[in-house]
Amino acid sequence: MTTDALFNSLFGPGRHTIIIDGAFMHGTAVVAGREAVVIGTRDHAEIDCELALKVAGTLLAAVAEDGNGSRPPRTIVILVDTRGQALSRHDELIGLNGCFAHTAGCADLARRCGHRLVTLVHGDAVSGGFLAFGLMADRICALPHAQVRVMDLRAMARVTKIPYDRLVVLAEESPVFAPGAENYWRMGAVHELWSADDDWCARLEAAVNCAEAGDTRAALGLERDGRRLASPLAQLVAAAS
Amino acid sequence: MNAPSTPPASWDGQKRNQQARIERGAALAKGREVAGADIVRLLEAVIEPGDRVCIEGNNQKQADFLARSLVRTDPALVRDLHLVQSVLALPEHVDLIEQGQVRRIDFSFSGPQAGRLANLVEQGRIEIGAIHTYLELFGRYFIDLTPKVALIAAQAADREGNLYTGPNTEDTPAIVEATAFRNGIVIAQVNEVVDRLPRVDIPADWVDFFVKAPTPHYIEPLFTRDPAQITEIQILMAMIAIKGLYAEYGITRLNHGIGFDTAAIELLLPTYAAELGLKGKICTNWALNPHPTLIPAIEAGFVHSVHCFGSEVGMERYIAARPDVFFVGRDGSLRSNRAFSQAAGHYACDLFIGSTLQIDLEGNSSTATKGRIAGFGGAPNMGSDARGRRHPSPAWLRAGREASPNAAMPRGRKLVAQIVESSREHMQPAFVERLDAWELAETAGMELPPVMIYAEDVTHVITEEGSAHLLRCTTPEEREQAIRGVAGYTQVGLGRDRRMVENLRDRGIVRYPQDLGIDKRLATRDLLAARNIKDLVHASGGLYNPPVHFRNW
Amino acid sequence: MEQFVMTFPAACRLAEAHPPRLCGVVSSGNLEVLVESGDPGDACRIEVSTPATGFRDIWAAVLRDFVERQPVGGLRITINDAGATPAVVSLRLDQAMDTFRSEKS
Amino acid sequence: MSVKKTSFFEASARTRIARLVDPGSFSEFCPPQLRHTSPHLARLHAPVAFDDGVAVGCARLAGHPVLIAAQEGRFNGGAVGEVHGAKLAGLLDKAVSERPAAVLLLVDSGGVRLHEANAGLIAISELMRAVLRTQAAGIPVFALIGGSCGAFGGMGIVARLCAEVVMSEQGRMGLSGPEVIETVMGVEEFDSRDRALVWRVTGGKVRRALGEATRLVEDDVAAFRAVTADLLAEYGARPLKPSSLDTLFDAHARLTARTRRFSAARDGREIFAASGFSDIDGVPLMAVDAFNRHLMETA
Repeated sequence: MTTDALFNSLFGPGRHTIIIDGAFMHGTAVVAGREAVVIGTRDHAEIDCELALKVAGTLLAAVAEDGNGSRPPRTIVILVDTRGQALSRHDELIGLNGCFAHTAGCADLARRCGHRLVTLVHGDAVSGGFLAFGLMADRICALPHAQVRVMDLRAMARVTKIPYDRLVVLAEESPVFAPGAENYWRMGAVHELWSADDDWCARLEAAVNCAEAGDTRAALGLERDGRRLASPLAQLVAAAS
Repeated sequence: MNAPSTPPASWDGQKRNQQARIERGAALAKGREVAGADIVRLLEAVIEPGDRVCIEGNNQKQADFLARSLVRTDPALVRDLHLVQSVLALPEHVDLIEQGQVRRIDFSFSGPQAGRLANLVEQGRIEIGAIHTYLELFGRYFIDLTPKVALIAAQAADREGNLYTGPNTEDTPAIVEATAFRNGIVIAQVNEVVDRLPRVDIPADWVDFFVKAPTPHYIEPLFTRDPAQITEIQILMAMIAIKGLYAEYGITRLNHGIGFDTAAIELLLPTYAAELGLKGKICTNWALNPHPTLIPAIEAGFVHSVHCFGSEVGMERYIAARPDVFFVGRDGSLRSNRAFSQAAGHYACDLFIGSTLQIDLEGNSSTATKGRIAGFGGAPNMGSDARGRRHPSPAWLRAGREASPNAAMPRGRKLVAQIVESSREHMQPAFVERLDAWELAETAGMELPPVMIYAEDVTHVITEEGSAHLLRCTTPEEREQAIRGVAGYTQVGLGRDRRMVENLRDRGIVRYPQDLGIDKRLATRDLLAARNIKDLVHASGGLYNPPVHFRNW
Repeated sequence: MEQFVMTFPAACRLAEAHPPRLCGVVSSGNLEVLVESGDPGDACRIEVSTPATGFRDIWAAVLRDFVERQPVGGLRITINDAGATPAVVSLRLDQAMDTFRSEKS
Repeated sequence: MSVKKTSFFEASARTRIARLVDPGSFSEFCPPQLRHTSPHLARLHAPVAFDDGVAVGCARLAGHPVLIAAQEGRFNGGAVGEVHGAKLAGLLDKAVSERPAAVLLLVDSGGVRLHEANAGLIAISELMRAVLRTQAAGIPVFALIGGSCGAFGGMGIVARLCAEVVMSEQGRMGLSGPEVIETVMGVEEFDSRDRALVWRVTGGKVRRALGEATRLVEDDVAAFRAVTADLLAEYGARPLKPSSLDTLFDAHARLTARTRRFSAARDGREIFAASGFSDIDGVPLMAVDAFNRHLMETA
């Protein structure tokens, strides 16, 4: 799907003004009858320091624009397509983790300032690149063909020295390590799985309306039976004396 | 060979052949200097089919550029070679065999290429003449395995071709001496060509050609052991060795094998041994590579002298600053020499102690494993009784008395200790009924199983359970039970005759830490004089410059 | 992974009660040992989980010696092993007992 | 001989906690005898640990009440799985309700545990939000980094979300480990065996010089304790203010300027040079005191 077709499906034709800057995208669109801020990446972007800072800067600008009380804080739609963090010595040296932390902090500030954050995974969502801002949203939706993962099974087999065939079998039984948006849905980190037949405008509107600021992913994972331990254990620790 | 019934037609055929080779090579050289781009053609010009070739390299420095160049020669011209060299360590050495350019090899050690070599032998693609110890191979260079062409490595050459080997002289003098004086061709790769050398290690008229290598010759920091990886078990074994062996015999002249077990001993000298009042009484004179883990003992004044087989990466400045301890040239850098140090280790040391992989019920010890032809290196030279030795020392005499208390003719005895944890990870036993060496010998068609140290030479076995003083045993049964008595929870250990072992304990043949007055709970890393590589740097006053992959700062 | 439980008669026991203690780390060639007061009685129950299969007799020998030299009556000991040598197992077991005894409940 | 220090690098997670906090003050939540092990590791026939590689609890440090967590780098590289992550998240939840003086995270982790990669990634995302939530509530979180695994992967992000990052020189912090970069991009990009380079890119000194770490201490648990006590006193006197648009704009300007300034840098030498060190090659061997003094004087 082309980027423009994606925008049209999500927001409706002519209802978006989004600037494409290489792998980075930013602009506005109409969601649920109101202007929303759109920030995202495309082309399986590798997130490096520069790109992370662009995202952070856009988040801060949105917070600043709505911060004078002239209008209610706008929804921020985050479009995710990342193959992960940039793998380079330069980015490591100048603190890629610090840039990601900063970006996450900006997303969190937006939330605290009353913005709702909705992530739409429209391509890949891989480990560090996903952590930096996509996973920071209040509600996360995976479009059809979205690839959510840390590592593919063959690479995992190499690193863990567990035979690939065995991993394939075990992946059928448990959502805990194998790639796939479905697995993340079962574990509570993807709230919605969209299909090609859905009316994406309507689904986005619904997603915005039910986005809530608290982190309920562990509870959701328990409810969907994909992550049985996280919620009860966290509660056990929180209640310990 | 039978003596010919008539004199040969000439007495200088080899000499004339040498001359012809030099002339063919000279066409590609400027004086003795060959350009890097011409080296493959030079090798093709001077090497003849069937030549015995030595590619210098031991476990440290390697004539790697010449090895790479030899691999690039035309197999139609350079073929049927007989490699005679210390180690088969570089992939290029084995590439040469795979390319069909080598017919036969005689060597000592193959380390990282052991698996590939075993494959080639099984496929019948290479004949192995023999696997030697270093001294044997060096010996045969002067008897029946003299190289026709020696490809060697040096730090620098001057314009005439004098060579400076720097701290890593290692095998160079032995190889060059044999080749140059027996009608052979000596070709050196050097890291740099200079107007004036710091010192001359090999004179120019022993060298036929030299080439500046595009990159400095590779040197493996083989003897660097990071103290951070030393375990409490190794510390306990080191305590047993120091108190039960070094102190008991007053061992002053010794060699340590490679590994963490002996590194632990080195690091306990300034702490545990010093507390026992052993400074000046043990470990004063060494045949040893410059182990970084020896720095604290040197700084503590334990060590009077160290002669080295080779150098060790990063130790150069430290050695240069300690000329009273090391053998240092007038240029200030170490002079190592493997052949002399091996001879010293064999004849002039009272103790060899080293690790191993397997020990059998008699005490034969081997590092051979199935599917790998690894060879020996120098350990057997040091780890064997020097039966030709005549000069006495207290430790040697005492060991001799213990070994043969009733001998009519008094003799001394070299102390040879094997130090090993009784099991490795995942319960793999170090003590076995039958060495894997037997199976390897069968599959590789070897005439002898590759035994590193023969039972008759082993005087002590030290494990975490205790020490077995084999030389005090009077019967083979006692010897077996003494070994079983320290073999821990291996099947060999579990199969001990408990009563007999207790009896051996009463006689001081098997001794456990409590028998030696060692509190096992004190065996902690707090005893190490240095706990990591950075501590070693600080101990050296900043003179030790460890290789980058040993740093964590 | 192989898992088994061994129960040894152990008449010698500690005089006082102690809180549970963990000693060691599950890392390559190492193990963790959890010592807890178990049922009253003259036995010591030891549960082992190890990646090295087929060495139960060696474990039995190591644990038997441990039970003989330490006052482990009535204790429950659980081991998560990651390929430790018998020497390391013995050492950690003794260390675990030392730390267990050092703290009173 | 001087009093033996306790190397933070060598110590286990539990020893670090025991020597860091006031003696005897640590009380563990979900202690090992409850056996909250990872079912996912067990299913893959990998060894499990009774604490799943992290100890969490409450303690006092110089009298201040703290919540504390220590990852065990030697168990699966301190990697975060479902149980491990939930214990950390629960601790931060507790911080919001109990309001200790600070939460101390003794990070020693390569990031996500691959055996349960999805659970690990989600747990780290939850941790990121939990740290932000805790600090938004005015409770500072300190990351203490000095173990063999450093703070990598998602834990490198978590560490940098913390109000303070205390490192030893042996500590490392980053996102992708050097081995990963070498495997994917080649040895020319990052030679992971060149450990001096690894430390010049990710180690405590370069992180401190760059401002990514807020304190650099000796590899001694007592040194970590002393600086943590100082920080607790500082935050006691001047409580943490939640980040605001102004503070994040400032941070953004600093990061942007830094990224431009070092737009081509690939080696910590360049950072050290920019920090005014004259003997660049000597920086790794500089004593921590001298290093800190230099940074103070040139600041």
